[in-house]
Amino acid sequence: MFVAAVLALLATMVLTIVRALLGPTLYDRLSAVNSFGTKIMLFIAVFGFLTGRPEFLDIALVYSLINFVATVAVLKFYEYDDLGSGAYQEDDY
Amino acid sequence: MSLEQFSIAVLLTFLAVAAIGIIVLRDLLAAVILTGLYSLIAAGAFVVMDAMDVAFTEAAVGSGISTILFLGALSFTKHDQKPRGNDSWLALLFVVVTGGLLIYGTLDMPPYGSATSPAQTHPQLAKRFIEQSGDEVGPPNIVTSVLASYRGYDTLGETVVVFTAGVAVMGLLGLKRRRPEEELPEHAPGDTPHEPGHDNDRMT
Amino acid sequence: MDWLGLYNYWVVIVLMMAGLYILIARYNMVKKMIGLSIFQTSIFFLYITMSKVEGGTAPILIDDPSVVYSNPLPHVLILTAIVVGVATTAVALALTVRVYEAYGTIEEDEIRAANAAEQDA
Amino acid sequence: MPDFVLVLLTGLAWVLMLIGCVFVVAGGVGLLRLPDLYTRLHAAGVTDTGSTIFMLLGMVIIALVEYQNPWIAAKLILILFFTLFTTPTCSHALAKIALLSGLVPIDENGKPILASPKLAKKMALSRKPKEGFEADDEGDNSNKDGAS
Repeated sequence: MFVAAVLALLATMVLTIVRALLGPTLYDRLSAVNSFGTKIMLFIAVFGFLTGRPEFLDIALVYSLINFVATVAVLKFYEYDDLGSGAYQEDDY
Repeated sequence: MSLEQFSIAVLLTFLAVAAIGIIVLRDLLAAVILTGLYSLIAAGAFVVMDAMDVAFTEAAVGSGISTILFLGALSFTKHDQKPRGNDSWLALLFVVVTGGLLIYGTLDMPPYGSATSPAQTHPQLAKRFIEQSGDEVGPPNIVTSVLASYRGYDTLGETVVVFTAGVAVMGLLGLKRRRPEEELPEHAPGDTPHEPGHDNDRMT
Repeated sequence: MDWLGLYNYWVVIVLMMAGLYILIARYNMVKKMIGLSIFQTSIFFLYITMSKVEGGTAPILIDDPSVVYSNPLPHVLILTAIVVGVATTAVALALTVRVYEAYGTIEEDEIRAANAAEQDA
Repeated sequence: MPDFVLVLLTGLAWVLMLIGCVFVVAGGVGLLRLPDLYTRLHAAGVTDTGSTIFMLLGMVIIALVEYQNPWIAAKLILILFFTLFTTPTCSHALAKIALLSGLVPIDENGKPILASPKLAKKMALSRKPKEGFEADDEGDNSNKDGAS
């Protein structure tokens, strides 16, 4: 069962990487990277069970948070053109 | 071929593909995003290679902090790499020849996972760490024991390096925020306001 | 299975050469830093590859005398290297920002052209 | 615990993991094959959350039944908890900022549903996105079953 899960995850990672490389927009790459992070997180969890040492879930835990931070940082940078500023300026649009 | 070997081979292939992608892509922001992807794959591969702590650090530092550092640098500078750079045959030839020589050099290396390689059979270090650290230091994680106790001075030096780097960055950038857009030579005041994104990377 | 045993090293070399190529052939300094960090990661993989023992498990002690652990020493070295690496990346990027403020560009050839123009004047 | 309950729980874990696998692969195919950003985002977002739920629940059962270790199960639940927050938030932020930057969604014929990127920005900033931004027909063109 874990073998099937690992194989499915690896196969999906291929598809996700292809999407991250193809683009065409930046958001496609971002969503692919985000989705890839989820897959890696699942992969680490499953792999811990596969090797019989499921104590390594802490790393998966870190992943589920890091993934979020990186994506939101890129989006914030992309939208406000810097990492520190705050609210919308509605009349910009 | 065990599933572990298969996974590691596949993940390493992903890494190579991501690296080639970073070379090929011209858009800098896309390259930074792919660097984040690269770090994620690297950390996954570290987990499969039994290096849990390295994976932990790589996930936090490589995928988190590095991405944000690169983004910060991009937000201070122009963030579209112009389609330039010499894709000359000379550079490619140099890289390929060097890589070929290095690959020739790996033919003498011990294969992956070999228990008789010099790194494993050194008579004192690894064996002692594994056998005695539980009694001598305490924590079940041997890496922690070695990092904080056996090689404590090394870690102290690392901390000094990080501190120095922090001081250097602060000294270089100054503590107050700057907005370099105003003093840009290319963007005259009253120029078109900056649209988020770049047109060459946008589907219409 | 000799081929598979060396595959890790080959990928390490491909990554190393990818980083080197970016350093040589791209003029943008942020891109160069990305290349350097790829180069760095390839070294990490070299070390971790050497630390792995076939059938071994992560070096976290468990109550089982028969278990084989991978070599923890390279992990420690690489742990230090990752943190130092990100510190140097931060300094290099700060320098890049300063270069941008001084020259208005971070493309290497434009900086060279600006320097040459300054010397001529 | 009686024997048949154990077998039943293991079987349930199997089924959950396999459903998770199907979700994962469907999400990957959807991410690759669907025509525009928003549909791809739909495929990625829905299947990420779904596969995480199913796979982690399967692993929780195995941790409890096979390893009998509630700490592992607690960690898995914690991962699930975080993922349930972060993945939808990321998808939402991505979609919103894509709309804000003027990327117009397309309908099933490949036509943009909005007349101009400006309208997309307005729609992203509006609290009531349905009003006055549709091109002509009211949107019953939601891409159903986009993931599969």
